[in-house]
Amino acid sequence: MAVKDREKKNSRLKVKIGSVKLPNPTILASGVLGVAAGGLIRAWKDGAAAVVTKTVGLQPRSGHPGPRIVGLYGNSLMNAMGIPNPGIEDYLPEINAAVNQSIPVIGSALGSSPEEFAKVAVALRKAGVTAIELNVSCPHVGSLYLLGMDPQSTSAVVSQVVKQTEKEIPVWVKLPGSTDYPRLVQVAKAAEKAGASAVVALNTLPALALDVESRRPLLGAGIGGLSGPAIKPIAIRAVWELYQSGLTIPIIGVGGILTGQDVIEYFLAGASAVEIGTGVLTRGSTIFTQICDELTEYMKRHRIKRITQLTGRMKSQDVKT
Amino acid sequence: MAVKDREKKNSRLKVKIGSVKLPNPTILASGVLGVAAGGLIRAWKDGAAAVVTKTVGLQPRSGHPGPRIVGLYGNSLMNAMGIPNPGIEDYLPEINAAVNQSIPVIGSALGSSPEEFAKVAVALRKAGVTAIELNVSCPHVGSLYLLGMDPQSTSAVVSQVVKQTEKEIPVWVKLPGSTDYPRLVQVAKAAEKAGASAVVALNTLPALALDVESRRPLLGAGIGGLSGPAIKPIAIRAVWELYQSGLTIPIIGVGGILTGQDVIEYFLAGASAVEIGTGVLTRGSTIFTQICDELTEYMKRHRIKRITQLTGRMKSQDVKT
Amino acid sequence: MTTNKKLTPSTALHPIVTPILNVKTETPRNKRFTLSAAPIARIATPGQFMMVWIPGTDEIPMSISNASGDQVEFTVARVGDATTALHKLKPGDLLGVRGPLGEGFVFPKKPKGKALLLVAGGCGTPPILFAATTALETGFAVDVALGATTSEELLFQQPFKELKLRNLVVATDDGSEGIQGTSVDAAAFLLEANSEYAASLACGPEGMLVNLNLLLQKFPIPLQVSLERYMKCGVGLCGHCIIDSKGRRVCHEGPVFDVKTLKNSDFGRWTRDSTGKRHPVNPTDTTCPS
Amino acid sequence: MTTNKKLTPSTALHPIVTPILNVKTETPRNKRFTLSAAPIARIATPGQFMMVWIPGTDEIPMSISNASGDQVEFTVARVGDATTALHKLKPGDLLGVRGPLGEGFVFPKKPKGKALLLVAGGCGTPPILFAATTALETGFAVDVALGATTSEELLFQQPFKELKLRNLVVATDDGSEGIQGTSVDAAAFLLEANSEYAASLACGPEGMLVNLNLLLQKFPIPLQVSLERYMKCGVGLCGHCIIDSKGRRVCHEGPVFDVKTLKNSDFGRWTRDSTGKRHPVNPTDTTCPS
Ligand SMILES: Cc1cc2nc3c(=O)[nH]c(=O)nc-3n(C[C@H](O)[C@H](O)[C@H](O)COP(=O)(O)OP(=O)(O)OC[C@H]3O[C@@H](n4cnc5c(N)ncnc54)[C@H](O)[C@@H]3O)c2cc1C
Ligand SMILES: Cc1cc2nc3c(=O)[nH]c(=O)nc-3n(C[C@H](O)[C@H](O)[C@H](O)COP(=O)(O)OP(=O)(O)OC[C@H]3O[C@@H](n4cnc5c(N)ncnc54)[C@H](O)[C@@H]3O)c2cc1C
Ligand SMILES: Cc1cc2nc3c(=O)[nH]c(=O)nc-3n(C[C@H](O)[C@H](O)[C@H](O)COP(=O)(O)O)c2cc1C
Ligand SMILES: Cc1cc2nc3c(=O)[nH]c(=O)nc-3n(C[C@H](O)[C@H](O)[C@H](O)COP(=O)(O)O)c2cc1C
Ligand code: FES
Ligand code: FES
Repeated sequence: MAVKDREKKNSRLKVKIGSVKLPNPTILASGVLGVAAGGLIRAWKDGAAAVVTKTVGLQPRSGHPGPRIVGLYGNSLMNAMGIPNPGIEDYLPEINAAVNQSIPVIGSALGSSPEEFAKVAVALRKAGVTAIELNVSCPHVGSLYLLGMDPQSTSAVVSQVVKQTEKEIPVWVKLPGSTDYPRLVQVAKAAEKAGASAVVALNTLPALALDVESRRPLLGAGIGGLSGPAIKPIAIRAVWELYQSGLTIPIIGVGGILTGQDVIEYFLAGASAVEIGTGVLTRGSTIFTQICDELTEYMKRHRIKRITQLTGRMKSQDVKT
Repeated sequence: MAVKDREKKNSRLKVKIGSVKLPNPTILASGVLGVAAGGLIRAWKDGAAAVVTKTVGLQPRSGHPGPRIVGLYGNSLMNAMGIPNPGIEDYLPEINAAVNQSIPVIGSALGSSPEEFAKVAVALRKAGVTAIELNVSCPHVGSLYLLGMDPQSTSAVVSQVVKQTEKEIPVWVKLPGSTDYPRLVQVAKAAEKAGASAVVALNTLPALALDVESRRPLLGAGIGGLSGPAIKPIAIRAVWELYQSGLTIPIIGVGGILTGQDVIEYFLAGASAVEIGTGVLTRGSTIFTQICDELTEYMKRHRIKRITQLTGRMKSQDVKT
Repeated sequence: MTTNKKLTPSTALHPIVTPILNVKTETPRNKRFTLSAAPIARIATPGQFMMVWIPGTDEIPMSISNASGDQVEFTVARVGDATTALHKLKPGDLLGVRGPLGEGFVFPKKPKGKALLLVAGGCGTPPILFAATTALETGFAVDVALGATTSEELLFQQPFKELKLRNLVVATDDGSEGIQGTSVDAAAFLLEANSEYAASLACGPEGMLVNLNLLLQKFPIPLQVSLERYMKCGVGLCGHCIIDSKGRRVCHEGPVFDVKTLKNSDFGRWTRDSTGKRHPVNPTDTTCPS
Repeated sequence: MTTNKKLTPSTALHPIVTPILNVKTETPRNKRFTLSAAPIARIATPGQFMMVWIPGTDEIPMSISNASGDQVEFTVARVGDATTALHKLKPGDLLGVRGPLGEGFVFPKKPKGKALLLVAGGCGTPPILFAATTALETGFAVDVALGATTSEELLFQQPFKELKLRNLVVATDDGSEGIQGTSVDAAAFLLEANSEYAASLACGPEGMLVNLNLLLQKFPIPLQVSLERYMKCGVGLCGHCIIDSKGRRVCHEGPVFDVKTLKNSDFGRWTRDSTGKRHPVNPTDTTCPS
């Protein structure tokens, strides 16, 4: 089915993330398929409303030695890619190829200082991305994870990026995979105050898996990031905590989404859109259309006109924390 | 097979947790089977070297309304029992029945103040338990979780308990299911300084799962604790972090253990023993003997004389954090 | 280890949330609910139960009073908060059900020419209806002793009459219908006429089960009883419903037990409240526990 | 959604860690390793590959050069850090293998009476050995064009000779054995004698594959080529090995592609380094890429 036809069929699924309007709530998560333009285009043709690029910095990075991924019990995954990327300059052709096809591209940026983040963001903006996603949360690269756990540092990065991009482009902050909710809320609020347009919750959780024969970590880098079904209830908990904290910018949920039901769960907890990574492995790159079909079926059965009506609508009067 | 015969067969599995000597490293985790003496006895007959009681306080608690458990994708589980317990006085008969059979019983205690913790601990000690485990980490009861995330508060509880039990009984501290490693290490070191004999890592992680038909949390209390395979790589990461932090008291690993291999993973990361909860659901209460057999098979194949030799022996020269 | 369990959690652990199809008032105190829950209905056996989630209220154990095709039924006596909330629900309202849970009645082998004595006391009647239906389908001759406090609380008299039972003997505490007495008295009445039973299956207040067991001492009839205990997890994990030093769980090895296995157990002696505290069972109390 | 995948992660995602059974020096630069890895060996087809983990060093892609019973083999040319580390290992040392990965060669239907042209260039020889073995077992007549830089680097000449090939034509760049030239020249030699091939399957340096494709333009013989690209995940997740705007992944839809599907791709044009940066492929470079 052509993209246009699909959008018509799934008209109940339109969402807004601040000023960013999307035909459905599913977004390709950073680091999946996105090293090459062809991967971004494929995800979009297979139903993703927008695609996040591989996280990119100023300088090229080779990433960690292999193994870089390992599958665990229950379709969960750990990865320690180490954010390989050719550096923003050499990555621009990939972005251009996708942007030229009018695909909403979200540029994921990292940096070793607020200035570096901003330089990457400025280049991304020039390339025509729809929004910037700041990766202050990778659990297996340097001190990114700690940066995203610190409200001040995150605020400094966001301010600098917002300033250098002249407030002309939405800036999303991707939060660390953490269970430290007071801190996550503080970081999110600091980001909001510094001008962020949305938060993305969560990145992978820091984890360790060992091979008992060689007695070594199963990933080349040792520590890796846990993704997939294992982290879904943890990320949904975080989304709900952020939602009811008084944060006013939208929340994009991410972690372990495999089905339309999973997306509804995220919405009920407070999400306005979702990103999908590991699910591409489990259900293939058409997971996006599959999920949109499942969502439309759900919406019809429940006679809900717009999926946006579901955000934060968990019946929660009894919820204790 | 009689308990004695099993111990002989599995002689490579003997461990020491400080002064506590056990014939094998598997311990029944708190909250599983342990409401009744019969459950503690069953786990022990089925191979557990020691059994942790249900967490018990001074006053009776009914716990949360149902649903109190829900199974998730990949054999993981969430629970929000809310620590139902009859209060220490009415729970003593259960402990006595187990202690009378010479079963090493670990008494799990909670309290709303250091003094309350200490009162429960004193009663447990009188009942003849082998060690006290302080539950400062339940993610769905009051402020327990936050208590265990705070080094000062944890230290205050441990000091008081150690003092009131006259340093005559080992005191273990069960750490919160958290990815905030700097804090976990601080709490563990504060506990060590205050006289704790071991730390137990981890309790369940705070999580939320929703039913999309009723739009309600799948647990009566809303928030629950995630256990089972989902949390294993997170807990192993925590154990390793604690192990290499300079902590000198032993670490007891817990979270998602289903097989002998899982136990080896925990040992390599730094554990000196393990607790098993959700696995009782997956493999039945004989999971303890099953795992011991798997461990002995592994030890023989690798020609390792004592499982204690494996603690912390992960080859980790390449591990980055 | 290779485990063959699928990634989708079993319906024993994750509720099927589904609208009520039908509510039928059976007696002033009892309502029967019908739901569509194929994964449970297709494998449920008499004596098994479900954890029934009333969203926003609680989750409580309920015996399956019938299962056919994709549908399951359970029948609820109003006794407290959750059951009162249940009684207020209408067709279309959502319930969650986990199951089938526990082990049900075990029918003797080779039914041909053999008879079963089914004994149902008040709120214990639902699983007995399911057991009677299944026993007849399997080829047993079935006698039912049915008791209640009073005529209007006699549960399922009509459905029992519609089955091809060999005998149905009714008893009420107040004598307003049938024999004056309990279902145990009704059972005694049946046993006087004929004591050639392959087995007796019973459910009801614990005092009644104790009395039935005493009565059956004189006969070589194996007795299976369905017990009630406070349930938290319903799947054998938490230990709240343990009844003996072997760690037998009413929710997992039960709720139906061969009475012989209950010798050194809490049966007729102890029960636990929601905190886990033990209270003595009053063995002379033959009214519904709740 | 119902997924039927088991809880145990597939061997495509989680390594089988197992001791090396045998190491054989095939040429000064190439060693063949044999491992026991039943779940991979039993389902592997020619052209598929494994991610080989050298604990403490790296994980790199390696074609399966043979699979029989519970055993798999791969053959490693020493070119850099990881392959040098591999070459130092001995029987008993541990390796991890994930696989089988990707899609292998697709044999035409109805083999009877049909012939295949297999073209192996240097380090691309391993999957061709496996393909030749399987093609013969399936009933094809098999011709092999085998090339290398020099006589002593001719890989698997002996194993190929032991197979019942119809023709084996050898070429060396320096003319030290067989034809002087590349495996494409050897293929041209075979095509001159007889061009009735059902298909041609090839693996080797990309320049060689490009040249072979040019040569085959003149014949109605479909060509399948096995490509090499930098691999990070090996299972189609990260996108590092994507070669066209359709998002085709060498690790997942490949490494073997029908050359027709490669028209608008990076084949013969671009390759990526470990950072993901694109570099032009030198189409005249017909030596091993590594
Ligand atoms: C295996 C089993 C099968 C049952 N089958 C039926 C049935 O078919 N029909 C029927 O009407 N009743 C059945 N019951 C009893 C039913 O579960 C209780 O009546 C119900 O839980 C009362 O809930 P409430 O909130 O209305 O009452 P409350 O006011 O909470 O309590 C009233 C009584 O119900 C008991 N109770 C409350 N919660 C639970 C619980 N979670 N588990 C067990 N007992 C509880 C209490 O011990 C108390 O004595 C069954 C119980 C068990 C254990
Ligand atoms: C599908 C496939 C099958 C292959 N089969 C074989 C085979 O059967 N026998 C064989 O000897 N070689 C094979 N290779 C090539 C082999 O993977 C590389 O030679 C090896 O990775 C080099 O590692 P290194 O550390 O020794 O070299 P390095 O010094 O790291 O690099 C040398 C060259 O190897 C390439 N390389 C390094 N790492 C990778 C990687 N992760 N993925 C792809 N290329 C890499 C680099 O591009 C570079 O050009 C195959 C490659 C692919 C993609
Ligand atoms: C292979 C892989 C690579 C990833 N790379 C990045 C990355 O470069 N930048 C980033 O922000 N997140 C990265 N992530 C995290 C994902 O974007 C996502 O936050 C996480 O995987 C949780 O979602 P999931 O469970 O749907 O995969 C990566 C995840 C995986 C599995
Ligand atoms: C049903 C249930 C009840 C629990 N109750 C307690 C408790 O009372 N006290 C406690 O410290 N931990 C409790 N826990 C946590 C376990 O002891 C254990 O730390 C956790 O489940 C992780 O281990 P597992 O993955 O092996 O289950 C409970 C866990 C479950 C599943
Ligand atoms: S109710 Fe939990 S074990 Fe029976
Ligand atoms: S290597 Fe990751 S997609 Fe091919």
